Amino acid sequence: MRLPWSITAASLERAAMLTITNLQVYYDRAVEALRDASFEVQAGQIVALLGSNGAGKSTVLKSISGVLYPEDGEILGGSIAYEGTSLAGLAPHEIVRRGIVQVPEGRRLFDKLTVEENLLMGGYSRPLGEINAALDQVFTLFPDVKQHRSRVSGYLSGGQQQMVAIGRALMSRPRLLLLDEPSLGLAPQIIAEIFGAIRRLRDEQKMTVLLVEQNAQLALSVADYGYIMERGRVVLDGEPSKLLSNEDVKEFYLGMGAGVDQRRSMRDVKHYKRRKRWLS
Amino acid sequence: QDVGVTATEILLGEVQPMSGPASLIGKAGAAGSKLAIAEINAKGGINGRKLRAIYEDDGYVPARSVTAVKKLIDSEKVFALTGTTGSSHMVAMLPTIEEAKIPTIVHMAPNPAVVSPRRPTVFMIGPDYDLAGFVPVSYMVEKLGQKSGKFGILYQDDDFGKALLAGYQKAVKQHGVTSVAEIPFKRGAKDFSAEVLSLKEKGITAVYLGTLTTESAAVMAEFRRLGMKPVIGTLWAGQLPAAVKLAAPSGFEYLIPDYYASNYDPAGIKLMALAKQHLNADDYANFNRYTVSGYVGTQVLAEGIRRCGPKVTRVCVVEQLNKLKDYNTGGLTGPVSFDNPKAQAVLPIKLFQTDPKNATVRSLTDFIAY
Amino acid sequence: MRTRSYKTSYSDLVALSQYQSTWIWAIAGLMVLAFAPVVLGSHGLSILSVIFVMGIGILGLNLLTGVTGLISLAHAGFLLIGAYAQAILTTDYHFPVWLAVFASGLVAAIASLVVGVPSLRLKGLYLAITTLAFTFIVRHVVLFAEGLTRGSEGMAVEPLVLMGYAVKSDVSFFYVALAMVVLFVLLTLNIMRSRIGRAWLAVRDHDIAARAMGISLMRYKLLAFMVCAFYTGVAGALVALQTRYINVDTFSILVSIEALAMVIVGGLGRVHGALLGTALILVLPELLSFGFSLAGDRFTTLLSDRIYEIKGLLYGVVILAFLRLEPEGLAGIWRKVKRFWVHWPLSQ
Amino acid sequence: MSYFLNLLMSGLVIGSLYGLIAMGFAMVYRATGMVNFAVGEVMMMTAYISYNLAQVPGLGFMGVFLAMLPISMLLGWAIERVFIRPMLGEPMFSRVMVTIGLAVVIRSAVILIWGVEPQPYPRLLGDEVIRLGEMALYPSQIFSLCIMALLCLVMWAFFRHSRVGIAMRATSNNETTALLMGINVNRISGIAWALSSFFSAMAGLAFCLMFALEPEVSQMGLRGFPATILGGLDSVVGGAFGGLVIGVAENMAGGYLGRGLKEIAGFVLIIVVLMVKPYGLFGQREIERV
Amino acid sequence: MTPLLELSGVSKRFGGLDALSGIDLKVMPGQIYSVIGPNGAGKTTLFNMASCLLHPSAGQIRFGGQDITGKPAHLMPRLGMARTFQNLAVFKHETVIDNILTGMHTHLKTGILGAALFWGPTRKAEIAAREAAEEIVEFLEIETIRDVPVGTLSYGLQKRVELGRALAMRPRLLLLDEMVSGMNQEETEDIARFILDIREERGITVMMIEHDMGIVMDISDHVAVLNFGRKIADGTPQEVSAHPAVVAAYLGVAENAAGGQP
Ligand SMILES: Nc1ncnc2c1ncn2[C@@H]1O[C@H](COP(=O)(O)OP(=O)(O)OP(=O)(O)O)[C@@H](O)[C@H]1O
Ligand SMILES: Nc1ncnc2c1ncn2[C@@H]1O[C@H](COP(=O)(O)OP(=O)(O)OP(=O)(O)O)[C@@H](O)[C@H]1O
Ligand SMILES: CC(C)C[C@H](N)C(=O)O
Ligand SMILES: [Mg+2]
Ligand SMILES: [Mg+2]
Repeated sequence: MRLPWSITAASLERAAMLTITNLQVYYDRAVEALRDASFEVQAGQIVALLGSNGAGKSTVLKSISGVLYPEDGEILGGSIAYEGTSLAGLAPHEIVRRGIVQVPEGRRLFDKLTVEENLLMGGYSRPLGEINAALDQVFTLFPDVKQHRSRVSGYLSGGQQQMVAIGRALMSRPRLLLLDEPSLGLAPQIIAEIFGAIRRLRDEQKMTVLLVEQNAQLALSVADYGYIMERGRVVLDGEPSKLLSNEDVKEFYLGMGAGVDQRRSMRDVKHYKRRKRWLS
Repeated sequence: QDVGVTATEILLGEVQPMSGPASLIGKAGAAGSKLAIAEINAKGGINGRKLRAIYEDDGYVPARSVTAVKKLIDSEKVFALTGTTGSSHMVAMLPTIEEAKIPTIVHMAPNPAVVSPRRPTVFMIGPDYDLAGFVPVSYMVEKLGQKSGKFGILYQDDDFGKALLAGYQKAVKQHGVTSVAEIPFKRGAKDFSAEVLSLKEKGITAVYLGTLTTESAAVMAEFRRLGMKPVIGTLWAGQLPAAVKLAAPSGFEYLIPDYYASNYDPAGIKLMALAKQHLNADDYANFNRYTVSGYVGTQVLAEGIRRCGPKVTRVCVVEQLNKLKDYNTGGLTGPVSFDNPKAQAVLPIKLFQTDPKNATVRSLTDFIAY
Repeated sequence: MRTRSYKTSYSDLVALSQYQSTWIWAIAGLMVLAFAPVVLGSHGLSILSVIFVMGIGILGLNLLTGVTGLISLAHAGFLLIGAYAQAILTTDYHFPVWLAVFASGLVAAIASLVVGVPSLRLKGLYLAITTLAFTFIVRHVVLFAEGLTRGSEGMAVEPLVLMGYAVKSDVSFFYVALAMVVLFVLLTLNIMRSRIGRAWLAVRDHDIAARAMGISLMRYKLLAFMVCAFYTGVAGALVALQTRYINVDTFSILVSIEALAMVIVGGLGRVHGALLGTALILVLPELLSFGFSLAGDRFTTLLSDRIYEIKGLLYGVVILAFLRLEPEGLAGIWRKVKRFWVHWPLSQ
Repeated sequence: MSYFLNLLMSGLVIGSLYGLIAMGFAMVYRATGMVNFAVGEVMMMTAYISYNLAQVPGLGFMGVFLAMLPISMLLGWAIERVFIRPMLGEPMFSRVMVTIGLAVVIRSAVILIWGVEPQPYPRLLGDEVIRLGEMALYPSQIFSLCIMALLCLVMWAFFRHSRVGIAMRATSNNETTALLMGINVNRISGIAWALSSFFSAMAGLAFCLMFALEPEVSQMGLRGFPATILGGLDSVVGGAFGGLVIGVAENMAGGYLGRGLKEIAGFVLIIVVLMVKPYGLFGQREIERV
Repeated sequence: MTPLLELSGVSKRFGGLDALSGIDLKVMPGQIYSVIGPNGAGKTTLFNMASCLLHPSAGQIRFGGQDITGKPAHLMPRLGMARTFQNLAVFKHETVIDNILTGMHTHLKTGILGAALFWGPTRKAEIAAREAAEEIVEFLEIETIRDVPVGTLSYGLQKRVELGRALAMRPRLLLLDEMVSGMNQEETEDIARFILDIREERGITVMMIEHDMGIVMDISDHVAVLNFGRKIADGTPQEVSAHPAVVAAYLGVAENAAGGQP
C-alpha cells in the first residue's frame, strides 16, 4: 500500500492517474476558490476529498471536468495531469471521452427528460450497441430507478434523483469517476448500498474514484487515501487510518468530543468554537 | 441672406425612407432631386449659387421623420425642404415645418391633410389621392364597358388606402354602378387568397387595387389561379418598373392613373437620358416615377428661388411660389400652379395601361384635368 | 483607493446610495446636462430628449422584464396607448396637459391588466408571444375605433403648457424630459429598495420560494405589469408631446424588440443599465452618421445610396461586437470600471 | 362548399410556409433553449442566394434545391460558429440579443448586395395552374405543402430514433450537465443551426416561388413565431402543425369575418389556446418542483 | 393543548402514484418533530401539503386550530409558517441580506406609492427590517458574506441563508427539509445548535425532514416515519429506532440507528 509520503515524493515513485499541482482557480476574476491545491489520485483507488462548505471541493471537480467557464471560473495557475497528459484546454466532452465522468453536486438531472433518457445521455459517449448492457447494470444497482424509467425525472423525489444521477454517470463506464457528494439526500440504507457499489466498482472493475463527501466517517471507511481541504488548499492528507486518528478530524469531521472516542450528542455542542489547528 | 444661403450655395434638405423596404421609393425620390440639382448646377446654378441637398433617412417611421426634419432645420440649417416621405410621415413633420416657417414642397404622397388647413409655407404638387381611385373606375365604366359591371376594391387599411377608397366610392356613385365588395387588408400582407376568394364569391367583373408593388402582383396571381378575368385598375405606384415586371406573368392589362410621366413615357425617357448623364449608376438604377416626382419638386422649388433674384429669403421664396402659375415641366406633368387657396398644384392625370407581354406600360390618354 | 464608508446606523444601510460620492457624481452629472442647451443644437437636444423619454419607458420595461423576469413585447402597445390617451384626453376631454401625462400612464396601467392576466399562467416566451399579440391587437383596435382615435389618420397633439407657458421649443421640452426622467429614476430606485422591489426579484429568481415567502404571484406580476405600463404610458404621452403628431406607424412591433434590446444591452435589472442601454441604442445611429459626416462628402458620395445600408450594417456589427465583449451589458462594463477604480492602485 | 374548400386549401398553403418558418425557430430552441430572432433574415439571405442560383441556366429546380441543401446548412453552421458559439455560457438574454443584432446585419447586408427592388423569381416549377377538383393550385404551392410534410416526417423520425435528438433536448434543458455527460454541445448547436437554416431556406424558396423575391421576406420570420408558440416551442413537428392551424385560421377569418381581422386571427387563436394549454399544443411544460 | 399543526387523513395522488395515503399527525407547540423515511416516501410532499404549495387529494390540514386546507400558499407566512426547501430555493442573484429581507415580506406593509416615495413609515419600517435582518445574520454567523450574491456561495452556506430567510418570516412553525444534507459533521452540529436555539430563544416549533440519523436522534422530541406514503411508526426517537418496521424499511441494520453513521 501507499506510504504517507509527501506528494512530490510519491509522484516520483509512481505516476499517478491524476495529478493536480498548485491549482489556482478564480471565479469572476474576483473570488479565489482554490489556491495552490495539490493532490493526486492513484489508479484503482478510491480517494476521498473532504472539507467544509466552501472549501473548494466542487471547484476541484469542475476544474477537472473543464466546466468552470459557464460560471465564469478560470484556472489561473497550476496544472491538471491525467495519465501523463495535461487536461488544460480540452473541451468537456473530450475529457469525458478520456474516461472521466462526474456526478455533479445536487444531481443536476435533465429534469424535462425521462429517467431512461437521462441514462441514455449518460452513455452518450459510448457506442449504441453497448447501451442496453449498461442500462441493465444500472438497473441492477438501483432497482428503484428501473421502476421509474419512463417517468419525467424532474418529478422524482430528491433521493430518487440522486440515484439516477449516479446511474447516469456509470452509463459511460468511466475509468475515473468523480463523485460530488453522492450521499446527498439519500436514506441511510441507500447510502450503504451506494458505498457498497462504489467499493465494488473499484474492486471488480478497477474503476478509480475521486469521492467528495461530507460524511467523513463513511468516506474514509471505503477510501484508500484521503485529503482534507480548507479554504482552497489541501491541509491534511494520509491514509484513512491516519486521518481518523487525527484530533481535528475527530472533532470536526467525526463529531467526537476531545480525547473521547465516542460521538458526542448534538445537544451538547458548545456555543463557542475551537480553532482548527491546521489553520493556525 | 437667409439661413442656408451663402454667396455661393443654397442648402436644401429632404427626408426620405432611405433604408428598409420603403427605400425603393425614397431612394428614387432622392435621385430625382439629385438629378434636378445636378442639372441646375451644370447650368451654373441659380443666380450664381450652386444648390446642395442633404437627404435624411426616416426608415419610414413617422417619429423618426420628425427627428430627421428637426435635424435638417436646426442642425444642418437648410434653407428649404424639397422632398418628403409618406403621408403620415409628412403630417407628423408639419408642426415643425410650420414653426420653422421653412418653404416646403410636397411632391410625393399628396395627402389632403397636408394642405387643409393651409400651412403658409407648404406647397403640394399632385391631385388628392382619391383621384387615383376615381379616374380608373370612371375609365372602366366609360370606356371598358363596365356600366353594368360588379365592382370591388381591395385597399390598404390606412389613411392612404382610405383616400383611395373614397375616390373609388365617389366614382361608383357618380356612375351609378354597383360596388359589391370593399375589402381592407393590413399593410405588409403577402397572401391574398382569402380576399381574392371573396371577391370571386361576390362575382366581381372589375376591381380596383389599392395595393403597392408586390401586393398587386400577388393579387393578380390569385386572380389567375382562380380563373378570374376582371378589369383591373390601380394607383400610380402601379407603374413602378418592379410592379409591372412582377405582375406581368399573370397577364393582366391593368389601368394606372398618374400625374407624372414615367420610364415608359417620352418625357420620362428623355429624363432618363438626362439621369444617365448626371447620376451615378446606383441612383440611375433606382429611376422610376418617384424620380420624376423628386425632379419636378426640386425644379419647382428652384423656380421659386430663381424668381427671387440674388436676394434669397424664405419669405421671398414663399411669396414667389404662391404666385407660381402654369409652370411648365416639359411634359413630365401638366402645368404646375400654386396660386390657389390651398397652394396645391392639382395636376391633370394621365391614364396608362400595362402591356404584360413586354412588361412595359403604354399611355391611354393625355394629361387630363378632373 | 476608495473604501466603503463606515456605517453607523441602520438608516445608512437603507440609504439610496452606499457612497456619499455617488450623490456628488449624480448632481455633477445633472449640472452638466442642465447646461447641455448651451452647447448642443436643437437636434442634439431633441436626441437627448428622446433618450430621456424612451428611457422612462425602458426603466419600466426593465422593472417588468429585468427585475420581475416577465418578457414583454407589449412595449409598443403601452407606448401607443399612452400616446393616444394623451392626445384624446387633451383634445376631446380637455384635460390639463400635464395632468393628462400622468392620466395616460394610468390608462396604460389599466389596459395592461389585459396582458397581465395571461401572464399568471404563462412563462417565458409563451408570455412574450401573448404580449406580442397584445401589441398587434392594440394597433388593430386603434385603427378600428375611428370614432375615438381617428383611425389611421393619426392625431395632432396639443403642446404641454406649464404655468401658462407652452413647452414647444426643444430647449424647454428638454428640461421637462430631464425632470421627468430624474423623477422616474428616483421612484424606481425607491421601489427597488423596498419590499416591492425585493418581491419582484424573488418572483424572477424562484417563484415557488417567493410564494412561500408570502408573496402573491398574481398580485406582484400584475403590479409589475401595471407599473411598467404606467412608466411606458407616461413615456408614450411624452413622445406624443414631443412629436405632436401620432399614429400607429410610430409604434410598430419593432419598437418592442428594440426596447428589449435596450434593456438587454443595458444589463438586465439595473436602473443605470436601462438608461445607458437606451442611450446607446439611440445614439449609435447618430454617432454613425456623425462618423460618416466626418469622413467627408467625397466619401459619402462614393458610397452613394448604399450608405444607409452600410450604416445599418455597422449598427448591427457594433451591437454584436459589444455583446461579444461584454455579455452582461453596459451595467457589466460599469461594474468592471468601478471595480478597477475602487481597487486602484491595487487593481491589476 | 367550394368557397370553404378553397379557403381551407390556401390556408394550408400559407400555413405550410408559416410551418416551415416555425420549424426553424423550434429547431434552434429545442437544442439551445434560445429564440433565434434572425430566422426571417436567414430566410431572406438564402432566398437571395437561391435567386442567383436560379439565374444559372440549366440548373433548374432540382439543381437549385440540391444546391441550397448544403449552402443553407453551411450558412447556418457558419452563423453558429462565428456569432453564437462564442456566447456559450453567457446569459440567455444576451444570446438572444445576438440574434437580433445578426438580423440587423443580415438585412442590411442583403439589401446592400442585392438592392431593395423586388424581383420576379424565376418560375422554376412552371406556372401552370393545376386543378384538383374544385380547387386550383400553383406548382409552387404544392411544393410548399409537400416540402413541409416531408421535412416533418424526417424530423419526426430523427427525434424518435436518433440519440442526437434527445441530446438536443438535454442540452437546452441543462447545458452544463450536458457538457458533463460528454455531449459535444457545440456540435449539437451547430447541427441545430444548420438544420434550422435549411428549414428557413426551404421557407424562403417556397416564399419566392409563390410570391416574389423582396427584402420584406425577412418580415415573414416574425409571422412564423406565433406558429412556433402554438405548436409548442420545443416541438419541431408541433411548429409545423401550428403553422397550418394559423394559416387556416387566418384564411377563415379573412374569408368569413373580413374587416381586417385576418391579421389578428392567429394571435387571438394563440391566446385562447395558451389559456388552455400554457405550453402550446405539443410543448413540454416546465418542471416546477420544490 | 391544541396541536400547532394537525394533519388528518391526508392523501395525495400524482397521476397514478400515491405519494401520501391517509396521513395523520400532530405537531405540538414547542416540539422538535422529525419526519424520516426512505427516498420517495413522501416526506417532501407532506411538507408541500402543510405549506399549501400543493393541496391534498383528501384529508384536512389544521394549523394553529385553523383549517388551512386549500388555502393559497402565500397566506402561510402570515399565519406563522415558514419553510426551507430540499433543493435550495434561494434567490440566487440577490445578496444574503436581501434574501433575508425578502423573508420579511409579510411583516412590511408598504404599498406601491409608499415604496416609490420611500418616505415616513416606509422608511421606518425598512430600517427596522434591516435591523432585524442584521440580527439574524449575526445569529447564523454569516456576517462575512452579508453582501455576497447567494448564487456564488457554496452549497452549505446557501442552505444556511435559506434558514435565515425562513427565520426572517418570524414563524411559529418552521419546516426544514433536509437542512443538513451536504454538510459535514461540524456544520451539522452548528445547525443542530441553531435549531435548539431557535426553539429555546425564539420559541419556534420545528418540524424537520432528515436522513442524518445523528441529528434526528439527538435533538428531536418526536419522530414520525413514512414509507411508501404511509406512516409506519410514530414516537420518541428511542421508540422509533427500536421499531422493527422502521429498521426494516429505513435504517437497515439495527445498530446504525443509535450510532448515526451507517
Ligand atoms: N459560480 C461562482 N461564482 C463565484 N464564486 C463561487 C462560485 N462557485 C463557487 N464559488 C466560491 O468558491 C468557493 C469554493 O466553492 P465550492 O463550491 O468549490 O465549495 P465546496 O467545497 O464544494 O463546498 P460545499 O461543500 O458547500 O459544496 C466558495 O467560496 C464559493 O463561494
Ligand atoms: N409534483 C409531483 N409530480 C409527480 N410526482 C411527484 C411530485 N412530487 C413528488 N412526486 C412523487 O411522489 C413521491 C414522493 O416524493 P417526495 O419528494 O415527497 O419524497 P421524499 O420522501 O421527500 O423523498 P426524498 O427523501 O428522496 O427527498 C415520489 O415518488 C415522487 O416522485
Ligand atoms: C410614397 C407612397 C407610396 C407612400 C404611400 N402612398 C403613403 O402614403 O404612405
Ligand atoms: Mg460542493
Ligand atoms: Mg424530499
